[in-house]
Amino acid sequence: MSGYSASELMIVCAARALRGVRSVLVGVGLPNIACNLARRTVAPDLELVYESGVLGARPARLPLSIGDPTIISGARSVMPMPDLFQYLLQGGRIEVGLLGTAQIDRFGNLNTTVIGEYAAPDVRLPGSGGACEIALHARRTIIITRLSRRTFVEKLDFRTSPGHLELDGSRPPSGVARGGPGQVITDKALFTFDPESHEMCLQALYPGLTREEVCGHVAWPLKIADELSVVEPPGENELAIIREQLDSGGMYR
Amino acid sequence: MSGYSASELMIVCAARALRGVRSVLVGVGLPNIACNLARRTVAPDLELVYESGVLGARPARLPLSIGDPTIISGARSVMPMPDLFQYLLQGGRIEVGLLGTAQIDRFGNLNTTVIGEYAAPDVRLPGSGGACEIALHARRTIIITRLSRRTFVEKLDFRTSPGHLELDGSRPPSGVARGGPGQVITDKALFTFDPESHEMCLQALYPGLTREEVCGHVAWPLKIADELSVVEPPGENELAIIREQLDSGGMYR
Amino acid sequence: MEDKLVDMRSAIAAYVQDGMTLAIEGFTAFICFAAAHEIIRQGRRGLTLARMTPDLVYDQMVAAGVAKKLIFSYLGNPGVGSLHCIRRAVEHSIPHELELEEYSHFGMVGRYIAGASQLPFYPLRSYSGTDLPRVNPAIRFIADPYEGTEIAVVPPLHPDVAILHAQRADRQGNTQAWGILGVQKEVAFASRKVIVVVEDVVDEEVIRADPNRTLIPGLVVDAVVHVPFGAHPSYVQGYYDRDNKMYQEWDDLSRDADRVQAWLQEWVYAVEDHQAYLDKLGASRLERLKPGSAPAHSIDYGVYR
Amino acid sequence: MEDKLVDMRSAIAAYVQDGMTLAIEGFTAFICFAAAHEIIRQGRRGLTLARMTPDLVYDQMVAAGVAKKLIFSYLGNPGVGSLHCIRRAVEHSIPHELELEEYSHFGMVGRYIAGASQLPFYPLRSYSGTDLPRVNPAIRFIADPYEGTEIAVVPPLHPDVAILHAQRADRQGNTQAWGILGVQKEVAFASRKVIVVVEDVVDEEVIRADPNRTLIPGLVVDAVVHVPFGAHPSYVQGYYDRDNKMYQEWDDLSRDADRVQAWLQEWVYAVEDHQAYLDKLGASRLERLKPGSAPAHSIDYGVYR
Repeated sequence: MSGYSASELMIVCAARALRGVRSVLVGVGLPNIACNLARRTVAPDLELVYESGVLGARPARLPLSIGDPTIISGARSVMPMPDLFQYLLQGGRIEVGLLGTAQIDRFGNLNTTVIGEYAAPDVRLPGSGGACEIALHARRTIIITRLSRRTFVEKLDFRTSPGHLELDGSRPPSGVARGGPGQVITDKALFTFDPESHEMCLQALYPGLTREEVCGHVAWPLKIADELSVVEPPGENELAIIREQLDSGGMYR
Repeated sequence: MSGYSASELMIVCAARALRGVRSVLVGVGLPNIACNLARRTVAPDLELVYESGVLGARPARLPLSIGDPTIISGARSVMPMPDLFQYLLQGGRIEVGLLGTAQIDRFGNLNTTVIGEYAAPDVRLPGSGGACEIALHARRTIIITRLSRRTFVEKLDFRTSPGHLELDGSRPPSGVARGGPGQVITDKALFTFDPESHEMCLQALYPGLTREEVCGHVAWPLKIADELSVVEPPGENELAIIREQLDSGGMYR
Repeated sequence: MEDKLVDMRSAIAAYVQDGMTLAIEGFTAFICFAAAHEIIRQGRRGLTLARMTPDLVYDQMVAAGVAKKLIFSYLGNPGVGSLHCIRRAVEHSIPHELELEEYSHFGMVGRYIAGASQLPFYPLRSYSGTDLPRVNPAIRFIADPYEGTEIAVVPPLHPDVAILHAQRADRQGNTQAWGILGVQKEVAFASRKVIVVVEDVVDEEVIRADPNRTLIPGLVVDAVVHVPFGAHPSYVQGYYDRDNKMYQEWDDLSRDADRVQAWLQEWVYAVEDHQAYLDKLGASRLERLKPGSAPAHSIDYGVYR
Repeated sequence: MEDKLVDMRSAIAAYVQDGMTLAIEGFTAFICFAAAHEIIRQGRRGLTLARMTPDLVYDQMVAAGVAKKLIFSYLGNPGVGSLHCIRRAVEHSIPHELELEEYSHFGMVGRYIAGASQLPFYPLRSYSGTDLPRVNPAIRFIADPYEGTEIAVVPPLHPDVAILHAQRADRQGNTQAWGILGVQKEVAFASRKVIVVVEDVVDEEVIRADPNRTLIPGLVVDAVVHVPFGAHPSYVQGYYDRDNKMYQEWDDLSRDADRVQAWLQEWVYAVEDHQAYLDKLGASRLERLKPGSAPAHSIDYGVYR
């Protein structure tokens, strides 16, 4: 049980970030495992909500997509999509939204639309899906992505999902009362946002990594917390739950 | 089987007015019986839609209200109320709406809200319910009411449901393409609306009634059709269906 | 998830305070008289009562002096006639004045949808050519930004508390209903607190066996109250019929303010709770309201491993 | 009511014409590949394809040269990766240019709701602080008439034809579905013509036994087509699983334009209809997609005499 992968530590960090949370909008893969770990540890009342309209799923297998039939059978509720977006998300019923991204800037704005020019893209990415609305309507968001200079960019090619917007962070999206990005969880370090300037801030390193290594993966001069800490490694219990129950196939090992 | 009541003739006239119609929004009582007669005679594809969201009801007893549980059991579809108003009515899916009223003016505008001043009414009536929307969104409406000077008034105390509005009929409700009131069916005569002026027009008398008698029940100088006709009495078949199947209790006999 | 099951007295005491805006909804069906009577018994005052069709439930609450205002779209005793207590308040200020905020059905539906959606307004093609906007300044018109045509809007409605009746829920408040669904879901999402009252409290496995039937997820429910026949004299699809006799009797007795007070004394104040009310009605009367059986065909969600 | 049952070939021939706007919807589930393949076989051109998640179904149609434009909100192969044919069209104009009209999911949902409701616009708190309005001028902002704040709006979407898959319908088109309902109902009401494709054509008594389960009333349905496994390789809740193998194989083969054309030749052009496609897949492959049984508990609507 000693030793763990960076992915496993990501899962653990994301789970810990959900302490006491009661509703989370989540996709499949690593963030999904993190939510299930949180339910078994720090957030027993956590209700997983999928963009497909499913609440309280009890999948019999690891779901391949947010529309997998295994998340329907045995769920508490399946809502039509208008209800999901109107009543749950815009209605302010989702505490935390988990988001991935292709690009993120220093204010937590996200791009999942194109690399290059919109009209003539080098790479056409999937687009918003519900990400734009999750970013706007979840009471706060947690961004989960691997740390790399290609992802942590100086300037987004396209702003798909608003984070804290501009430098002064003074422009909240119209009529929406929400906190925006709270944390960024990567495979090398954790980031938070400065409560004043809303700038991303290196908060904690994964064991064995230096601040210089982390800064080398970020395209802008990275702000570093006064009290930079080191992430607590996965506990025995956390690892056991992941390996025995949530990732028994070892995909993230 | 010879002899029939004025109510029975009203039922027959309303049914005949539904020839070939495929969707009608209807309440309970006499108009409901008329729709069921139409289904069995001139409108075999007629789908009855209730404001409560029920389509294709097959009641095991005469329903007491549009929310009677007997219209749910065995219906083809029960829609939530937002769907009924947004998708069926405003969505333009209802061909004919049947409306009753407390007051009607010469342009088919209706009052079901108050007698007297709104702020200090002599009689507080039920209000719009869905009548305002039925009037606005059904592709045409048929008004079914008993003929009396108290009902056929010079000026409404309150305009709950728009008909053809003002004298020139030139002001259609915003963004709504619909025909407005097509006929008024009473216990003494039938009325249509002049295609040019949109003014109500005496079209046909019940057998045995004179135009003077009818005019005496209307508070304004009534326009009379060039070719005033006499209503065809109920046929044997129509009466048989009413008495044996639809009003076996004889409420309208 | 937490256990939200409480009794009616505690639920009303905890969530319904003087001066609040309350919505006891249900279109002909699912009208929670058990909650209304408990609110009367607990002597609440100054409530704003929202409901598309005030029905007997608000007629009784108005007569009991609970309400200062109605937000509504149709004032009638369905299939019977008038609501005499509300008329008496409106026409003669008995027992006191009653403020009215009036919409059409679609306007009320829109207010709840906007409330549930946290929208600042709900657009609907209605009210043009009517007198309603003249007497209700909350109804406004805006220009469509594409074609420039005018369209009506109504503001969101956010009841402080919604009380919604249904066939069944689990102890976490995941609620399933069938029959006339009306605006139950929208009201639940529009309201700050939600009390669900059910005929049956079921194991969560019953809910999970048919997730598409869940009308109100437990996520938005604050309290679950178990009151069989709690919607009497209205009805619950598949469980009991509307007690039309009571609706008709009310039409008669409610014409007389004194008889109404006597009725409230006998059927609300003098009974301890809804069970005592049912006992007083008698088992045979309730038995006669039970329908025959008309089961839905089973469907299968499949096990996906 | 009239009998609307027709075969797929006739339905596509009758309702889908060159240049139309078409919506084959279904969120991961209920995606009617049987209809898409028939449209490819019949050689339609210049279609505008609307769908929240274009999925393999539109990737194949784009590769076949059917489409001139996409209206969408998420371009991905769910749980697998990219849609390579659509990317090739967007990035390299292969087989030809493809116009994009892009929204977020909520924007697409709103466009269908506005379409179904005959509303001139749909308001949503979205898009502020994003680049989408810059590249899509159909997204606008208006002022809320109550508080003056700005809110985004999207225009209605009215597909000429919607093709929607479900578990069952009667011959009049009254359609019942369970599982992920997505925007199926909204698309049906938004569209000028509606083709429903089902696993089972059932007697109307099956529908009438559970009227709350009816998602799309026959009133808005023009044609009913009976195609078991018609959503393969997507899935139908309780009937079959998604054929994830095909989704993964497509991810590989679709990176090569020539291999895509060979695939279309083999699996679409060279097969007569969906039954021939299924025969070619083989019964054992389909058998493996069938789930175990997880029935819903029965409910009772009651007989009210």
